[in-house]
Amino acid sequence: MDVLYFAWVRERIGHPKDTVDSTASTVRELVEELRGREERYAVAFADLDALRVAVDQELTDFDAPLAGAREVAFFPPMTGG
Amino acid sequence: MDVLYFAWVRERIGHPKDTVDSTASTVRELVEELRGREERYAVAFADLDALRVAVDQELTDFDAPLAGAREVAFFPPMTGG
Amino acid sequence: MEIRVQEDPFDLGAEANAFAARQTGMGAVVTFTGIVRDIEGGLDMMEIEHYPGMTEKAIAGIAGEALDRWSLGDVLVIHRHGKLAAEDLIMMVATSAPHRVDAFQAAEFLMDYLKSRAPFWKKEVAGGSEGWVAAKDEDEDALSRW
Amino acid sequence: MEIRVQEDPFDLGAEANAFAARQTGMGAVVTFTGIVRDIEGGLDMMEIEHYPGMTEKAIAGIAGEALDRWSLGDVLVIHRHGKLAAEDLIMMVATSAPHRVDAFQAAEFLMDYLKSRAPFWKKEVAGGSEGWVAAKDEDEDALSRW
Repeated sequence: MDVLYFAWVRERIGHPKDTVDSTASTVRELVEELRGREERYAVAFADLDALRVAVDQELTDFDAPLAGAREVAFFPPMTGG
Repeated sequence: MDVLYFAWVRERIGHPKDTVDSTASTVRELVEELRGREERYAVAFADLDALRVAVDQELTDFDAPLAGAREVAFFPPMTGG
Repeated sequence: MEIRVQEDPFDLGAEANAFAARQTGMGAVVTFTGIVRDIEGGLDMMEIEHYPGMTEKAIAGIAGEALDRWSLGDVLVIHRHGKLAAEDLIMMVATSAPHRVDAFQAAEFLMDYLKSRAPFWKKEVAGGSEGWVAAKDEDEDALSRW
Repeated sequence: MEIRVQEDPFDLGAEANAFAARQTGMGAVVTFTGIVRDIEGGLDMMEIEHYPGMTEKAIAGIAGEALDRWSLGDVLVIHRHGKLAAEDLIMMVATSAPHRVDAFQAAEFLMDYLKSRAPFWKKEVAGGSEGWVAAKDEDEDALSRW
């Protein structure tokens, strides 16, 4: 599964993408796994209220199931327009 | 005092402007005088709800005073934009 | 504030670009363009009458009120009169503001007031017969929200 | 529906003219243009990051919802990414409709959703330091009116 990071999430983690082999069944479980990787992941994922998530390029929430997901992206609230 | 007509008011009366010597103290009194002129004026001014009035190029109502007025205009509700 | 009442056509794109280019510090530009519709089919012409002398004054009053009510950079209003064909541009407004809500609100306010408070009257000529466009109750009602 | 996500600048006037010209029977065209503001003074650059692949899809979803909700002719969205300077045009939307209320409402809806639901992130670079633009509560709150 590809895990993508954008904006300051990408900057804190230090790269735009990880390919992970995860048994997480929800986004929240995936976040727990990522937090355990390294300090910079723990920092990036410290406050979930400051983050948004998309699964397979659709906005969703942290309780979303990951069964069959190929791409999960984490990023701050969007500031387009 | 110049009295101007626009749109179908102008068409019903048959010309765009009269110069009148009036003693009317309000627009409503001026309308009464004009109604008495000829049948086509009576027709044009039959229904005041269908008319709007400007005194000296400012929208107003039929009870507006005419003291000092130089130009009164009658027309249907506007359809700009 | 720039107000033009004219018989000649105008170029929406050129006006929008020029308007946007002369703003500084404005994060938002909104334009509205009104276009002649051939609603019944067979429209030969739309003729727009106005009240020379009062027209610019009435529009300036409306634009001035918009500038008072919202935090705006500038306001542009162009309105044509005379003979127009289906799909011709009738008029446009443009507003600029630091924030989008002000630019949108001011443009809607200008349109609502130009519809019912600026001295223009539209006549449609179709198939040899002609008729004045009737004012709509909904246009008068739209003013009550401001 | 036309959606373009691009690094290159776009020409507001040319886009507005082309959009208006390809409508038929639409009495109203509304455009919104978003422009880089140098709010604090000294902005060196605004850099806009996006999520390639998701961006067009997210915008198409928002535009599709606008087309469902209002009686519209067409919708255009152009949004830039990459490096921009103060006063550069960031993005534009255009809507057409038989009636002005639909064109205005749809344009405001598009803007409210593009602000908070399309995957773009703005970074400001000024005087050697840089910072991500924070999302505003008022932008999130704006969605509740639709």
